[in-house]
Formats: sequence, structure tokens, C-alpha cells
Amino acid sequence: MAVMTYREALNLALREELKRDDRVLVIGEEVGLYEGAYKVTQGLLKEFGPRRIVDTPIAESGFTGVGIGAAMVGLRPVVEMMTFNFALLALDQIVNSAAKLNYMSGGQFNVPIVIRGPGGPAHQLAAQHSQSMEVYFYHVPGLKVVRPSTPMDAKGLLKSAIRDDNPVIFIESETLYNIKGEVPEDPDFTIPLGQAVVRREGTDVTVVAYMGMMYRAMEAAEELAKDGVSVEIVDPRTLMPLDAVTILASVRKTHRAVVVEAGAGFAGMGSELSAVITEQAFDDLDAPVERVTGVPAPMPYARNLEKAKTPSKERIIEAIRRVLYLNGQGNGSR
Amino acid sequence: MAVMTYREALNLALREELKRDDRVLVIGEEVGLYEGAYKVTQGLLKEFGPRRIVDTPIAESGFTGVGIGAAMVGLRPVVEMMTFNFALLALDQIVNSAAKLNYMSGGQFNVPIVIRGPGGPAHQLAAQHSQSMEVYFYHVPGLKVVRPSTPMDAKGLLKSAIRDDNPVIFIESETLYNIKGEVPEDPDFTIPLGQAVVRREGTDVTVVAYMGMMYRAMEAAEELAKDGVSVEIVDPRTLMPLDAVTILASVRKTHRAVVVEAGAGFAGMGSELSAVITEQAFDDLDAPVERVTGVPAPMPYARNLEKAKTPSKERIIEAIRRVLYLNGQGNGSR
Amino acid sequence: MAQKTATKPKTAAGDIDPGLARRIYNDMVLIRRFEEKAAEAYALGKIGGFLHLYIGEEAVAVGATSAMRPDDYAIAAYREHGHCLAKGSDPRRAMAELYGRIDGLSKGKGGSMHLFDKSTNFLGGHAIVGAHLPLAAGAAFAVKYRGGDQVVACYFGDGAVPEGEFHEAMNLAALWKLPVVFICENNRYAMGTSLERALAETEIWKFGRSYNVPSEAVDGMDVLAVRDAVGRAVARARADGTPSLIEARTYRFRGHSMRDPAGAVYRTKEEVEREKLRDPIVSFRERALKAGWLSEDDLRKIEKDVNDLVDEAVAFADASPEPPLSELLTDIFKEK
Amino acid sequence: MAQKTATKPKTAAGDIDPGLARRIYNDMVLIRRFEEKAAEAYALGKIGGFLHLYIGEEAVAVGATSAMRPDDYAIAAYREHGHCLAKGSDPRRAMAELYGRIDGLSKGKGGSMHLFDKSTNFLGGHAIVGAHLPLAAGAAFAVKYRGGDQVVACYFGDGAVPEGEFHEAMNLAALWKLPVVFICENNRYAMGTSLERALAETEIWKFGRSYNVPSEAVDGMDVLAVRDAVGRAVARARADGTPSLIEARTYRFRGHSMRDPAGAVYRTKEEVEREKLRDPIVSFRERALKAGWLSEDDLRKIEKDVNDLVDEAVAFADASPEPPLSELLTDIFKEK
Ligand SMILES: Cc1ncc(C[n+]2csc(CCOP(=O)(O)OP(=O)(O)O)c2C)c(N)n1
Ligand SMILES: Cc1ncc(C[n+]2csc(CCOP(=O)(O)OP(=O)(O)O)c2C)c(N)n1
Ligand SMILES: [Mg+2]
Ligand SMILES: [Mg+2]
Repeated sequence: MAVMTYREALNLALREELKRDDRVLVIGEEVGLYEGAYKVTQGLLKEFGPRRIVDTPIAESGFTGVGIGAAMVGLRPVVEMMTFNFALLALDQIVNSAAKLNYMSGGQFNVPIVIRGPGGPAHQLAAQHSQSMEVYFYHVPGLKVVRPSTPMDAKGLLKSAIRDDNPVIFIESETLYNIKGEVPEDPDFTIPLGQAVVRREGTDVTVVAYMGMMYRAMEAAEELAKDGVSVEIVDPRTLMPLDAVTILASVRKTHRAVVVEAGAGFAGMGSELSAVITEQAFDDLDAPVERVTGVPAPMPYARNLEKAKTPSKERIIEAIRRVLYLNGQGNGSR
Repeated sequence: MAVMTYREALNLALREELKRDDRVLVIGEEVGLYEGAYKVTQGLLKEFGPRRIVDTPIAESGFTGVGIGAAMVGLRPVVEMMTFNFALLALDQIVNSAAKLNYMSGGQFNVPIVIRGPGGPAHQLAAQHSQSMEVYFYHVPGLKVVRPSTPMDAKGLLKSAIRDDNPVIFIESETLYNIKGEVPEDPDFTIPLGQAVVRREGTDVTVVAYMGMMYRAMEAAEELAKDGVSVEIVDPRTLMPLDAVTILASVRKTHRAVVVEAGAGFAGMGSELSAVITEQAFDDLDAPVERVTGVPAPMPYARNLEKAKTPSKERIIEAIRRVLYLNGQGNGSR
Repeated sequence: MAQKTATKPKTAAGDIDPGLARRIYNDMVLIRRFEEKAAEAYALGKIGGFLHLYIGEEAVAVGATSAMRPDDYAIAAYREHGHCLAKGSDPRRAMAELYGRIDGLSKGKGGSMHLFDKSTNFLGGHAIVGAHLPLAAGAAFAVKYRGGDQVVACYFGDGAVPEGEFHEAMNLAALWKLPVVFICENNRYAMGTSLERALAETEIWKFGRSYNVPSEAVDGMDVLAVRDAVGRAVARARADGTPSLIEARTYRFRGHSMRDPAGAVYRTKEEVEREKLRDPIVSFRERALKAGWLSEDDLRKIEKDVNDLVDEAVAFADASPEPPLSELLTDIFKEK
Repeated sequence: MAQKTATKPKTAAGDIDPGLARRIYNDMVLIRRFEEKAAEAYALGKIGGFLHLYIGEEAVAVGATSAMRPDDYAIAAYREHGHCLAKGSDPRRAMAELYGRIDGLSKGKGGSMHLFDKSTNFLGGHAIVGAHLPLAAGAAFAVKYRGGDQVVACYFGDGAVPEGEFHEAMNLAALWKLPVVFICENNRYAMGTSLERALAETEIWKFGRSYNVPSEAVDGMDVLAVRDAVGRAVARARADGTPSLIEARTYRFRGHSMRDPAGAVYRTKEEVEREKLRDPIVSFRERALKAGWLSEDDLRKIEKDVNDLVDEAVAFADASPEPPLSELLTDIFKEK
């Protein structure tokens, strides 16, 4: 174990996999000479050279397609989206090529590619550069989607993603690159895709949250602990495949659930979690599942508006209180 | 009133709006000389000429961007996607330009554009040409999304979409173009966006469905009527903004809900409807909301597999029986 | 940079050996007959969805493939029966795929637009116009990465040129010197849209200048001219990874798809009839006879063998069962 | 097609009147001072997010705008303070937008990358590289549709050229003869990526040949040369809608953004220092003096007035309140 930042954990995972397997390469804008817009690929060009670490022009659809084509014939490219916002320009390649080639070819051409980069709300980057992007991917059959909240998960899940034989969408966060945490240095350490984790044990209510929202839920939990409310927090880590078993086990224990997402909310991860929990644990629920989501608006630039756009600790606390009927309100209000 | 096909109703709506407002134009692949890959624009080039009916090369991002730019300065383009699958190539323009310009400019530049064309499962067109596309749009703040199930809705809603000052995603269906129905010929007839409609009155269970799935739900309802089960069917018509009021009123009456969608299901329209109904009508529900969705796989070509991919009448009937506890099964199974 | 300024496409000279003549004639006739049968099957409802016929354009795939090695890669759009067969796929499995049967190349899951054959290095069958150009560059990238000397043939239509991915793929291939030969099958129409209504520059080979890649136009109805042009491009690609752009001028004898049978709205009967006089199979047949590469008997024999093979393919497809329903849920992900 | 084959960009000759010289000098100094102040405010945390400075490139926006009419349109990427100010926006409202305040051009909702000003026909401020090129073609389409004679100036970086939308927009504008002038601000780097590492053809003006549009390279540090080149392009566009591609060779004196202050990883100090000797403001100042267009006093006066105006803009922005929280939910849709 060593303490390192989320950024360093990603960098270490890339380094280990590049060492381990010559078929692995990194391709994207500014990943080489510039060492990454967010420095996740720091030192890689120096260590592995331009054959393995490939700088590209600004042509997301083009270089993503190049990665997919290379994967079709045996390479294992890790394509960096400088920020995931730009993946929209490559979405057709991701959805209609990467996700479907194995199926359309009857299993002849699988596509072992990882598409990674930061996504989600950032700091005053405004509407085009600050949006929750997983919503474009987890509903697509043939894609796996990862959102790692901690340095350890970042390393363990990225390694599993690179070793997976299928396309994996791996969305990091600008706002987490500098957080620190314990990370196993063992190059054989991986975390399997599709396993949620209980971040905090509790007995009164289950909160499902990931990335920045998971940390905000933690703060909410600490504050509520003072009032004797015991909150359990489950982090899905992988959104597709979703580990419903772990989430449902927690809900069956607490009988109450709040799902949090930074996204706009309409038909988002919160909707799916709410639906699954209600279907599978209806009789165990003492209150309807509460969704806490971002405000359904584009991301504004102004600092105060931006702050109001994503769920606050206060809104999470309110929702928890609502499912516990602690604030005299009726159900279901959002 | 006149009886006409869904295709003719769309064509009439376009003709009326082109006549009514010179700022309205149609732009897309094969919309002019070829009169539309699915003949929705039949006769328009002849009647309105090449200034109003604009054939484009295959450059979805380019011509969609042209439509958005033209809308920024006052035109009201109707952009046809030959099929909505190709909208993925224009998704960045739709999401990052059309949906956000009014917000980012503080209300200075709204984008009155309609992007229309057929989407959803078709007949043996396989994975890249047969997929439910609304899932890419309804979660995007700044977009409105319409899915018209009948010729009358096709006409009334398309006219409202063209007259709307905001970007509207209007997704038709290859499989409905030939259905016939009563359509008002009055050029002032419109159907406001954001209003659901009760397609069939019933008392035992509410089924929410649209497009092909709505018709399949009708068949299921007729069959169940024989067993004395009274099914109410609500068609949202507009997915964003969603008319939750009408849907909830029905559920509060029947106390049971089944939501049907052709899409893969994960975080889809069914998830949102299930979550909203459960949140808003929890105490009125006698059973958890049931979702009937497409199988989470790419669309296969083989006829028998394709048939098994989308919800069948039988699966809808089963789900209805489940929420009514008529087949001795427990809740929540899918 | 060797950039032919002649806008008049080159035609081939020179002699070839009988073995090659036999193979070329066989392959062109095979593709023609295969598709004529497929059209019949479509009319009978045995094939569904979209069916795009390559009839009239056979010289491009056959000429190009004849200039390449079996271990070279090929990738095409949705009008790809010809490229798949030229690359050596079993016509029976190809036909079974069109029928949507379990013995199809893709177990019936892909259909006419999505033929794939790993055993021949045929990378498919792609139905999003322009999308397979970056994939071709990617396969070439992998070849170079592995230090191999294979070349990738990427076939696409004139309709793909206005797409952004044409530009992105050309630039990346040129910038990184990826061994790919971009072969534009210019049949002058993208569905109902003629070249003049789609491109500000209708001499497609000229786009290569923007990427400093060798480019030329060639008579796509002359199988040997195509073979020569592609041969030059393949030699460059194998030598040092230089990509090329070849504009093969050809013509689609049938409609865009079976749903556009006549293909008559956007072009005149006269034009179609005139073009049919350039039938690549007929002209190669005459030439092979005149040059003495093949005798009338040789040609007849080839035609009969091909007919038998295609009849067998149809019978095979007809006899093959539908995929079991379990196939709906397999291959979504590759399991270890 | 008038296509300059000279790869050496043209420089301007000829005389101009003092009024124009005053305006040009004023506008270039205004942009420079505005951004120097913005950089200070960023350091103080008054401006957040990304801040991309145009310092060193002022001659392009000012020269081009000086060749156009007030009712012509302009659109740019995220490095657009200069274009917005050159088009005539109130510096106070522009600065307030950078501050994220309610008196900003976009009520503080857009920020530095998304300046818009309907009153000056400035169509924004777009942060997806390449995405605003089709929008520019669309505005030009609307002008032509309405039978107007306005022209659209579309500014974009060298980094946008490898994007597919560059190709799609150029082809559509050329095919449909849309009155747009594509002005590539070639500062030789896209973030840390130099031209040579991004394009197979580094003489960007040459891409115009693929679309048969008039194209030329111009010294982007010479405001009058830019004015001349754009003037020629605007005349063509106004006459019959002919679009043009102009490659303005310029240089970014600062880093890519405030997060890349030095901008030193990918270029040498020497190169930056050498380029700074081409400062468009310094050279125009000298030229205006030498030519007698403006006296030392005139120039000093302009500089002082601009300083006062920018100080006022900063004070205005500082004093402007944050948008009320209700603004979070307004403008998502335009209500009738
Ligand atoms: C991105 C995209 N847009 C539109 C279509 C619909 N479409 C299918 S084929 C075709 C014409 C393509 O013409 P061309 O590239 O010249 O190939 P050809 O059919 O002539 O062989 C179009 C527009 C598509 N499949 N993909
Ligand atoms: C589609 C897209 N990809 C990547 C980015 C990230 N990015 C922002 S600016 C930039 C460099 C653009 O360089 P250039 O076009 O030359 O403009 P300059 O910054 O030099 O003015 C990049 C890669 C983006 N904003 N949009
Ligand atoms: Mg064609
Ligand atoms: Mg640049």
C-alpha cells in the first residue's frame, strides 16, 4: 500500500499495463509530449516512447475509430478523451462500431478498447465543458461503464478495464484527480468490473452515490450521525454491469433508499436505481426511493449558479430525512 | 377530418407550415429530388422549389450545424435525418449547440429547429440501422422530444414543433408510416407539446406506451378484456416535457402501472416513468410498477431473433397479469 | 508525390497469365451470379432488410484484391458482397448470412450489410457511411505497430467523401504513414444524389492533394486498370506505409437497394443503358478471348462452375436453420 | 479560382486614412489591455474556469473586422474576447461576463468561452473545436435565403483543421456558395500540438483547393495585410456568395490558457521571444507614426483612453452582482 493521488493511481495503472502487455498503447490529444491535459499520462512518453504513447490531432471520431480498428485486429488501445464532453464527436464510432462489432460479426471481432478521461461537473467550465456524460453510454448494449471514486478503485478498475476483451467507457473526474488514498502497488492487484462496494456501514437508510456525489453523501452521513441517523453508503463503481445484488442487500437491510446523481436526472442513473430497487425490494421498502439529482439545466458559468446546479449536502440530507419521515413532509417530493 | 396515412399527415403538416411561414425550410439527405428516403417529403420540391427544400450531401454534423446556425439568425429549419441512427454523427451539434445556445447566451440566441426522421426498431435492418434513439435526447436540458403514435398526432405535434422557438427532436417510425387514421385538415389544428393522451379507458391497470409498443399494448388490452381485465392505456406523445399529471391521474385511478418501451431498458423511458410513478403515487400503488423493455442486446438481423428482441404482446400481457397478481408470481420479476 | 493530373482515368496495358485471367473472370462472375440469386431470394422474401447490389462494379473489388496478398486486410461499407467474396469467403456461408441463418458468416446476426470473415481478414460490412474509414486506418495502424507488412484496402463510395470521417481518416493515415489504400468506388451517385450535388470538387482523387498522398483516378470498369493502380498503391504502402487515394470510376447498374429497383428518378434510362455497355465482365471476357488468355471453352466452364457453386450456396442457405433464440444474448460481450 | 500559390504570405501596401488608423490602433490596444486585466483578475480568482488569451493575435480580428460592415456576422471559438470587442461589444459587459455577473453579455451564464452579443451580430463564443464552422455556414445560408448581402466571418484555429467539421463546412459552403469567410488563425499550435504533428499538409490555405474556393495565406501579424485579404474575400462573398479560406499566420504570445502559463513545454523560449518581435501592435504603431497617419500624441491619447475604459470595465464587472439564483432555470427554453 502507498498513499497517492487519484491521478497517480491512474498513471500507475497505465504504466503497469503498458509494461505487462505490448498490445496496450495510449492514444489521444496531448497524451505524449504535453503529458496529458490533466497530467494523467505524465512520464509515459519518456518511458514508453512514441510507438506506445501516441499524440493525435483534434479528430475524436477519427482517432477513436483508429483505436477501434486497431482493437479489431488485436491491439488493446487506451484512448484518452481530453474531457469526455468531446466523446460526443466520437459517439457514432463508440455506439455503432465498438459496441456492436462483436455482435454483428457473430463473435468474430471483439473490440478490447478503453476510452477514458475526465467527465462530469468541473469548476466553472460552463455548459459545453461541464456535464455528466455517463448517461450517453450505460444504456448501450455492448458497452461497460466505470466511474471510479477513489484512487484505489481508479487503479484497480482501470487495470481490469484494460484487460477486458470488450469496450469499456471509463469516466474519471477533474475534481478528483488530486484526492489522495491508499493504493496497492502490487501489479497484480485489480478490482473486477461489476462489483459495488459499501463505503460506509449504516442501518437506517441506504444512499447510492458515486464520484463527487459519494463524497458529498459521506459529509451528509457524518452530519446526520450527530442526530443519531445511521446512513449506509453504497458506491456502484461500475454502472454497467450494475451490481444490483449489493445495492439490494443494503436496501433490504435499511428499508430505505436515496439515490444521488450529479446529472440532470431525467432517465438517468437515479431513475434506473430507483426503478430496480422498487421492483426488487418493493415489500422491503418503508418509503419510496428518493432521487437527488442535478437541476435539469445546462451548466451555468457563474459560480453561484454552478454551485446550485449540482446536489448539495443539504439536499442529500433533506432527502434522507424525507425517506425517514423526519421532516414531517409527505413522500415523493423532490 | 380526412383519413390519411401517418406519412401523408407528416407531409401535410410540412406543406401547411411551409406555406404559412417563409422562414420554414426543409433540409436533409434526399428530401428534394428523391422526395425522401421514406417519401415523407413527397411533392415538396415541386411545390416549394430548391430554396425551401434543400438536398444535402452525406454530412450530418455539417448540415445539422447549418440548420442550427440558420436558426440562430431567424430561420426555422426542419432538418430530416434519413434515419435517426445517423443523428449520432450530429449529436455534438444537437447537444452542445442547439440545446445550449439560448442558455449560454443568456437568452440572446434561441434555436427554433426541428430535427425529424424515423427511429426505433425497423424490419431486419440490423444493429446499426434499428435502434431506439430517443434515449440520447430526452435527458438533455434544452431539448424537447416528441414520439407521435398516430397520423393525427404526427400532424398536430409536428406543426407545434415547427412553431416552437426551441430545438425539438421529432422521432417517427418506419413501421408506422403506412398506418391510416383520421386527421384534421384545418391548417390551424395543432396539438400542444407536453400533453399525454388516454388511448383506451380502463379501470384495472395503467399501461404507458408509445409508438409501436402502444399498438402492441392495445392488442394485449383487447385480449385481456376477454378475461374481464380492464386496461387503460396512456400515450405520453411528448417525452420531454413529460405530462406526468395525466399519467399519474390514471395510475391513481387504477392503482397499478406497466410501462413499455422498445429500447434496451437500462435507464430508459421505462426507468423514468417507473421512478416518477413510484415517487408520486407510492401510496396509491397496489403493486410495484412493471417495466416491459426490449432485450438489452444490439438488434440482430435474423428474423426470429429480431422478433424476440422487442417486447411482444405476450410479454405485455404477462406483466399486466403480474401487477394484478393474476399469475401467482411474486412481484418485481422481469 | 506521384499525383496523376490526368483527369482521364488510366486504362491498363500489358499482358497477364491465364491463371490470373481465370481467377479474375471467375471472381467477377461469381459476384454477379451470387447477387442475381440474392435479388431473386429477396423477391421471394427469403432475404429481408436492405439489400444493396454491387452489380456493375465487380471490377473494382476483384481488380484490387488480385493486386493484394491473402493476408492483407479489406474493409467496406454495406455494398460489400463483392469485396467479401473476392477476399475468398465461402459463398455458401455468405448467402446463409443474407438469409439470416446460423451457418451464415456472422451466425445470421449481421445480414447483408454486415458480412465479416476473420478467416480471410475481411473486416466487414459497415452501414454508417464514412465510419469504416477510421477503422481501416486503425487496422493499418496495428499492422505498423506490430512491424508487419500487410496492407489494408478500404472501399467506400463517393457519398462518403463529404463526411468528416473521410477527412479525419485521410489526414491521420497520411500524418502517421499508415499502410492503407483508400479506394473510392465512384459510381456517381449516393442514393439519388449525384456527385455534382454533393461535392464542390467532383474529381475525388484530387482530395488526396490536401493530405499529400499519392492519388489517381482509374477506370473502374477495367479490372486490369484497377489492378495496376492498386498494385502501385500497395507497393508504396508495403514499402514504407505510404497511404494512397484511388478513385475508381464505376457505375451501379441496379438501384441503390432493392427498395429503389429502377434507380430511375435521379438518372436517365439512356445513361444506365450507356453505362451497361461498359460492363466489366463482358469487356474482360472479350479481352481474355482476344488476348488468348482464356478460350471460349475455358470461359464457359468457369461460368458453369460458378452457376453450380451459387446454386449450391442458395441450397445451403435455404437448408440452414435459423439461429437458436439463445443467440440473441450471446456475443453482446466476449466472455473470456 | 484565385489561389495564391505563394506560400510566403502577402503583406499589405497602400495608404489608409487617419480615422481608420485610429480605429485599428484603438481596437488592438483595447483587446490587449482588456486581456491583460482579465489575466490579473484570473490570478485574483475573480474569473474562473478556462481563460484563453488572444494576446499577440489582435491583428487578425481587428484587421478582418475593419474590412467588414457592422451588420456582417462574426463567430469564433473560445479564444474570442478579441473578436467580440472588435465587433463593438461594450467592454464593461464583456468583462462582467468573464466575472460571471448579471450585467455580463450573457448574464454571467456563458463566461469567457461563451461571449455572445446579438446587438453586434456576434454569434459567439464556442468551445467545441470545429463545431462553429457549420454554424457559420448556417448563418451565411440564412443571409442568402433571405436575399441579404451580409457576410459571415468565421474565425477558428489551426487545431480545427483536422476535425471533420472543417471539411463538412467547407464543402457545404462551397457547394451552396454561402457568403462566409473562413479565417484560420494559424498560431502554429493547438495546445501543445504543433502543426507538423497535426496535419499532413501544414500550408492550411491549400485545403481550400479541395473545395475550389479562393484561398490564401496572409501575415496575421500585419493588420493591414489581413484587412486587404479579408477585404478581397468579403467582396467576393458579397458579390455572389463565394466563400473563401484565409490562413492568417499569427502567434500566441501566452500559454494556451491560464492553466498553461508558460506554454513552454512544446515550444522554445527563443521561438516565443522571436515571435514577440512581430508584435502587431508595436509594428502598426511604428508604421502609423512613420506614415504620418497618427502622431505620438494621438497614439498616447488612444492608449490612455483605452486604459481608462478598461479600468472602468473592471470596476463595472466588480460592482455587478452575481446573477440571482432564479437565472439557473431561465433561458433553458425560450418562452413565447
Ligand atoms: C452516416 C449515414 N448517413 C446516411 C446513410 C443512409 N445511406 C445509406 S447508403 C447512402 C448512400 C451512400 O452512397 P455512396 O457512399 O456513394 O455508396 P453507394 O451506395 O453508391 O455504393 C446513404 C445516404 C447512412 N447509411 N449513413
Ligand atoms: C472537439 C474538441 N476537442 C478537444 C478540445 C480541447 N481543446 C480546447 S482548445 C484546444 C486546442 C485548439 O487549438 P487551435 O484550434 O489551434 O486554437 P488555439 O487555441 O490555438 O487558438 C483543444 C484540443 C475541445 N475544446 N474540443
Ligand atoms: Mg455512390
Ligand atoms: Mg492554434
